[in-house]
Amino acid sequence: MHFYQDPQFGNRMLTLMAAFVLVLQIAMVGQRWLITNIRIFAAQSFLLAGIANTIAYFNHAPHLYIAAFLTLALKAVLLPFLLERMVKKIDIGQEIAPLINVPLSLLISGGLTTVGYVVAQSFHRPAEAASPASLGHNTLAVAISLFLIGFYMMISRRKAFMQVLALLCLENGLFLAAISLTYGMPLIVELGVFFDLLVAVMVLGILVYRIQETFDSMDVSRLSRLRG
Amino acid sequence: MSSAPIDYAFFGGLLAYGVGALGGLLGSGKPRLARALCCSLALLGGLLEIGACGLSLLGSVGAHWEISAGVPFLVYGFRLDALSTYFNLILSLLATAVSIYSLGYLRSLGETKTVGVLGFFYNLLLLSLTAVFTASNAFFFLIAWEVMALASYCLISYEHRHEATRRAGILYFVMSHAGTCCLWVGFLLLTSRAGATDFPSFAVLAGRLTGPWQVVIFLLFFAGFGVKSGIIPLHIWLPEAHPVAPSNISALMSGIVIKTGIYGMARVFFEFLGVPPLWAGMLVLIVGVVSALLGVLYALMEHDLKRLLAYHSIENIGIILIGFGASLMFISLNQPRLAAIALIAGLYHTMNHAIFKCLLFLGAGSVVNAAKTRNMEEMGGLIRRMPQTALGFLVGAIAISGLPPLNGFVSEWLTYQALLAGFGTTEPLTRILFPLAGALLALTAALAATCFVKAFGITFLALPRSESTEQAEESGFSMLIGMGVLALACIALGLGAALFLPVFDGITGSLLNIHISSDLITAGGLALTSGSIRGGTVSPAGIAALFVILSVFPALLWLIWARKGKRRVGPTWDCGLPGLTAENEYTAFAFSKPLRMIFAALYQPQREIEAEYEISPYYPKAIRFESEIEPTFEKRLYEPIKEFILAIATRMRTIQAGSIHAYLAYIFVTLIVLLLWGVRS
Amino acid sequence: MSNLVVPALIQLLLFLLIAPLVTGILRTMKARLQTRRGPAIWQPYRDLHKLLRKGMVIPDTASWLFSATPYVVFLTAAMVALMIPMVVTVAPLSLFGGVLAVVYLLALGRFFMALGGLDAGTPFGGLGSSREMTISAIAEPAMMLAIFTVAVSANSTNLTEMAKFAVSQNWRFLAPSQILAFGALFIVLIAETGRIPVDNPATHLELTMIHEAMILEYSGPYLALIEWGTSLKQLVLMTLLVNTFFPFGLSPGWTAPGVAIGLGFYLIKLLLLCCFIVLVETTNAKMRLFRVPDLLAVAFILGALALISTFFF
Amino acid sequence: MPGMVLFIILAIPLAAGALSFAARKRPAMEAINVTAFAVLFLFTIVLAAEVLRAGSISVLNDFLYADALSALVVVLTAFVALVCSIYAVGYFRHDERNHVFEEDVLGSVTIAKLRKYYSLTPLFVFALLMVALANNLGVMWVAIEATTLTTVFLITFYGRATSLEAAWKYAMIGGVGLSLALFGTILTYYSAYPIVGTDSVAGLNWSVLVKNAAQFDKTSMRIAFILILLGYGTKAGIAPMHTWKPDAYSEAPVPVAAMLAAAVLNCALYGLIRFNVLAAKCLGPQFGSQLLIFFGLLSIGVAVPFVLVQRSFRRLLAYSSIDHGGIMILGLGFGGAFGALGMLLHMTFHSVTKPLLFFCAGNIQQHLKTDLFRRTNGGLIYSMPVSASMFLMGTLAVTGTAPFSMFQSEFAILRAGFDRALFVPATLCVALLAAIFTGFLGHIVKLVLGADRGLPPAQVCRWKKYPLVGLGTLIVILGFWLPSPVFQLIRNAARIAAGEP
Repeated sequence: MHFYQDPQFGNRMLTLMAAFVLVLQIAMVGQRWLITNIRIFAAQSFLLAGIANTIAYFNHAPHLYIAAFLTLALKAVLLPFLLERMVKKIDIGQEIAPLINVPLSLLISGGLTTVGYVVAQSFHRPAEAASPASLGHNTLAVAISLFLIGFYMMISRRKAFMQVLALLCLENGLFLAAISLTYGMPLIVELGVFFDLLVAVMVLGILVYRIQETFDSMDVSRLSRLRG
Repeated sequence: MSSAPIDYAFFGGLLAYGVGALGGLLGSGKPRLARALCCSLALLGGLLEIGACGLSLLGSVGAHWEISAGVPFLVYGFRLDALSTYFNLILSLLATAVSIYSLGYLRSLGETKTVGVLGFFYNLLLLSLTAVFTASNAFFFLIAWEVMALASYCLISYEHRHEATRRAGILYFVMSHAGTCCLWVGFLLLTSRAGATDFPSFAVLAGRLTGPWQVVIFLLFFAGFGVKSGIIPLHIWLPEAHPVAPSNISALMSGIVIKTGIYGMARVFFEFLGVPPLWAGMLVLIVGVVSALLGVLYALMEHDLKRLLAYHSIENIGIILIGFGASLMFISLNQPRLAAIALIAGLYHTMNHAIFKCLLFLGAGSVVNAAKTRNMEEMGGLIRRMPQTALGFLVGAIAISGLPPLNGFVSEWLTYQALLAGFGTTEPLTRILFPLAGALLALTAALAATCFVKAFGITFLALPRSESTEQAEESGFSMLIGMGVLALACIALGLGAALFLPVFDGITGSLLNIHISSDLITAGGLALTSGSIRGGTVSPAGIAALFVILSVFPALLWLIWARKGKRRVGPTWDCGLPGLTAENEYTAFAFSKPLRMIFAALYQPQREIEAEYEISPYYPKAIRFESEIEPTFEKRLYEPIKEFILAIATRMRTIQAGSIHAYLAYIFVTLIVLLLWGVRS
Repeated sequence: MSNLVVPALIQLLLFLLIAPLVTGILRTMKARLQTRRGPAIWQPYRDLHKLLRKGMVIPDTASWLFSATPYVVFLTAAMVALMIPMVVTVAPLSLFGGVLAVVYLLALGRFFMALGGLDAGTPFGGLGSSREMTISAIAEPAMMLAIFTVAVSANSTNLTEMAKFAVSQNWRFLAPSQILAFGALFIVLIAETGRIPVDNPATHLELTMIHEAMILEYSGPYLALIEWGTSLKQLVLMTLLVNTFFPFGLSPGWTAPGVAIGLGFYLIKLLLLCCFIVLVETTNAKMRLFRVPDLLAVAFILGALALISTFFF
Repeated sequence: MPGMVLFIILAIPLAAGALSFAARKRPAMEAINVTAFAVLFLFTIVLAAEVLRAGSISVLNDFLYADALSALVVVLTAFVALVCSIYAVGYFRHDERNHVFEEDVLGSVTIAKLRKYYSLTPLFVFALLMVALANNLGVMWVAIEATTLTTVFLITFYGRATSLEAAWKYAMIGGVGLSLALFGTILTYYSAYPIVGTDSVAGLNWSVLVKNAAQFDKTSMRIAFILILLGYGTKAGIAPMHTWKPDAYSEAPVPVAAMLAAAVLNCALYGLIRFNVLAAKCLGPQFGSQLLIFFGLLSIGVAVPFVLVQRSFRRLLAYSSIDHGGIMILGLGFGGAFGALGMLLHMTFHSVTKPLLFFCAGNIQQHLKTDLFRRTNGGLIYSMPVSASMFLMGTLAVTGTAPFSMFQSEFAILRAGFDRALFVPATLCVALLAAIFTGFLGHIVKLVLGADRGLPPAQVCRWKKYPLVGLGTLIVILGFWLPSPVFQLIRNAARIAAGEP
């Protein structure tokens, strides 16, 4: 059989792509330009679509192809385009200094990755280590750390726009966890999640736009008049 | 429900209160109709309840009824056993007297529109009180308890225009609610041990309660019921709340609402606890003595008439607790006969205090209403303007000071006998405690007499000290009847004490299963004896009779010599001043001056004097004098706690400081901690 | 009941006659000790006789209470007299009330006298009532402890039983508890009857009088009744003191010879007590009002010690 | 066909939303909304009756599934929606009369505003009903996410800077919380995957999962339950995820705030109960109840300082609903026969009492133009007799004083705690409730009672007065008597929540 049918090759490709996704995520934590962040997010989504295809191909899960295509269309192409159009309209390129300085954030992201791996370990099921069904298992650790770093990014960013982006990365982590654990949720659930994601981004976009209008800056730490 | 007459009487009474409450609500527009409806229905309810209690005493003790309301664990269970009948009897007696009094009193409150609301809460209070005394399961008891607290709160803050009334109302409701929480935990502990919420199963459980359970349950119930009855450390709401309430309500509250705490203690200590440890009885005795002594000492310093009476409620609750404490100690020293005497002393004083305190508050209510002020310093000379009220107040004063031949003396005499009998016990420690308690009880009674000489003398005797007291006129006819009924009850309970004792056989039978009221009566029901063969005896009826017989001698003297002598009415000796005026009279503040000097350590009195003068300080134009004693409990105990809690609350409010990053960080940290915890276990 | 009437009458007459005599004796003894001639010992009888026939002035501010007080004071004192064993161990009306009833009846008399004082509306009345009530309140616990000591050993508060028990024990009065109780009760007697260290009976000086201030406004028959009542109360307390601690000479029953002998012993004992009181009065000056509580605290301590000592001896 | 009623129940709100979006004038929108919700309430009662008779109904091969628990939540949601819609009519007419919208930052015309409210609310109710009726846990998650999205613009209704801030926090914290919940759902699916195994929709159906929950994978189920507790806990406003609640409730218009406080809390707890049943079957009751008790007590504890020292009565009500969320979680944690029953009784009584409090607060705020205590100087009972006295009664009801029904449910919950010998948490809960009662009473009495300040008597229109009086009498009646069919429904739901078949 051809090299591309060999499960070993599939496994290697998956781990490689997952590693790249993690690196992109940590890169996003490290830098401050809005536009580059959006592009990193697009790349990440593209890689995710790739992972989904690989798993679908090796585990013969037809509905995963649809999910992969949706990720590609939505998260890799449509959303980045919309977000870039919004950033150009508000024309703020530079993100002011984040809450926690960059070197410390990177350190924390490292810590969170270790937490991800610790949690993933407890899921390790020795019984079915070798069978092809467990192809995507080591990607679970990446998924959890993706989720935790996304969450951390939300906390440490001042710009409302960046918080939306962090939320999207968080969703990516979830998508990766879903496909690696159970080869995707039932189809209707996948569709529901994508639809919700789309509506959420539109709603948050409008909100960011309104905040920009009223506070003429996207700095979220300004929003602190409601106390007690 | 068997259709015995007792059911009609009991539920008829409840129905009357209920309809009275509705009548109050519907008639809130028209004060006259509302007033008549509420008071007459309350009166009817009171009379029916007296009938029910009478029937229960005569024959069918232990009648009980169950009404369920959908939810399984909420059963409205009523039970008229001996203890409930006794307290319900006190309640219905007071309800009757106060209802008659209210007919006149509410008319004098003026044509305010909200008389209907007052009527509603008044009837609701009576309804809930009956339910508290006759509830037969913990859940219904707690509901009735809170409805009573709610109704009392609304009645206390009836005149909520004044800031002091609102503050007193809140303080009352908060402390009463804290007490209820103690009861709640206590009852839940009992339910978890007994498996069911009804009182008979608690009673069955009593035998099997082991050490630590017994201690926790005892302390919880003692604190919970203690708040409601106003024992010393938990009493600060009582002198605030009772004076601000309308007088007929404060009469009812001082008379019977604080007795619900006593009822609770009697029910729990003697029925649910089994044999308590010795220190429990000692604790109740000591708290009783302290409450009695401090209650009367603080009452002496008051010159607001109703606050003075409120403090006296604390004193008398102390005396009741001395009886209960002694009884508990005798139970743990397994001397059932002495325990029965002490219990009878406590319960008898409960009835007596309810009656004479209600009489005093009704009298004070009429006086305050007529003189338009609560401050005794502005009263005086009311005995000429309100002779009948003065007579009623005097009867109440003599009774509360425990002077023969009235009922106060009888119950204090019984308490002394119990304490004296206590001295015979073998326990070395208790041998000291009983006589010491007796001596302090004597001090309390004497100070109470001093306080009521001051209260009666300054309020009623000599010259009126302000014009509003000048134009005071006698209270309405129904108010006088209300007071008259209670005064007669005081005299009847005093003289006919021996006839009243068999009432307690049922109670001591059910709680301590011993009947000794027959041993307490000798000389054909004329005299009371302390139970032992050569024990002391007293006969209030004999004393009264002696009064009449011996008065023959002074009458004889009068006939022989004094008839011829001239009787002239002249001005009092005024040391050459141009005629005596009200300013020369002794004031309440001056009257209590010696005691303030003697007990200065307790009172920490402070005073400031400012004299205005032009040329030299020796010829002051005006002198302003102000002095007050230190509210030790509020300052030392309650203020620090309040400050501490509010400080913590303000500091903890910073967790909602507005920054979204902080909010997200809280969730993030919780997530990480839980994940690691989840993985580890 | 029938065999009570005659003894009661006898005891009442005896008390009524001896009471003014004792006041007279005390007054003359004190005068003699202060090297003064002093009035005759039956001067009080003459005073009472004069007062009964004189006219009476009622203050215009006074109410019915003012005129009721003398009767109450007199009657309570007379009633208590019947409850105390005087010459015979069996007090005629001890069934009606034990020692607690005695204490509280005296309190009733004091209650009305204080109200009478306030009714006149003069500052003196208020002054007297306030001081009288305060001092008697402070004296109450000491008296109660002393009485408890005696009642406990006879385990009854009935005075007849206490007297019978005391008679049956010989050399009882030498027991330390009895001595201490006697000391406590003696101080309380001084305070209650208004003797020198606590109150000066003879003066009308505003600053010092306590008992006199209350009855300042009374005159004529009312004053006579009150004076008589007060001296009765004084005799009652002295009899209580004498008969409970030195009970010899009390005859067991109401027989003519028994009463005669009893009366003889009783008068001797009274005379000795009067000497002791007069001795105390002349050797002490009147205390400041706010020193009196310390004196009564001493009485309280004595009472407490007496009570505790009943354990050990 | 019994299943039809499920379709009708879901169809009504959708239709109402569309119609009121198309409607031109305000009265039309109001009429559509009120009638729609009234009819919806009737149908939910029909559903409840059928569920009582038939145990459970399902349609579209178990896609929509209604057992006693979901029927109860549906009935409560419909009831709250109906009461809020009636009140909303009066509320927005008052706003319109005081031309509150003119100074709106974006200057949009009033009708556009009202259309936004009257079309979004039915969608919001549709999402809430979907939560209760969806059998598939994934679909349930999607429905809860929909409730969040529909309410974001309802919170920014007035367009003030602070309401924008509240909306942003609501969206952000809600988003994070729900992603946690999604992760939990994924893990539950993963732990059920080897046993259930089917790839079709049924894989995540609750009715399927509950049957063989015992063989699920232990570790993943444990992590899943933690994530679900944090996720749906955020929507329910459990501490420490409660921070969005005070801001959202004090900025949103009162009818929306009432819906958030009563309906969304019920649905979030419904989700939690569903997963708790699974976790209890798989991991044994001990693990779940430990967490629930801890977070329940934490929520009540967090509410105490903010009730004791508080500036605004709108925020006071928010903390009260955090406290009640905590009590219900505590009830679930105590478990046993009384625990679940107490919790569901409490949920029912809370859904009746909380709207009353919000409506009174709404009336007072509209009359005094402020919700800060320091700007009010008491004596409200003279200018607004009905609202002020109802507010006082509501306060007593919500703090669990006895004659009112909340006391019964709290008694049941605490009895469960004591029966399981958990003395310290139960006693701590009683102490904290007493503190909350003190704070609440202190504030509200200062606001309501006091001397007459001479304020002009408020002309509270009929639409605002009837819900108050109606709810008030209902609360008093519930204190003493509970109709037996309602109690039957609650008892069956409690049996399901406690995990018996």
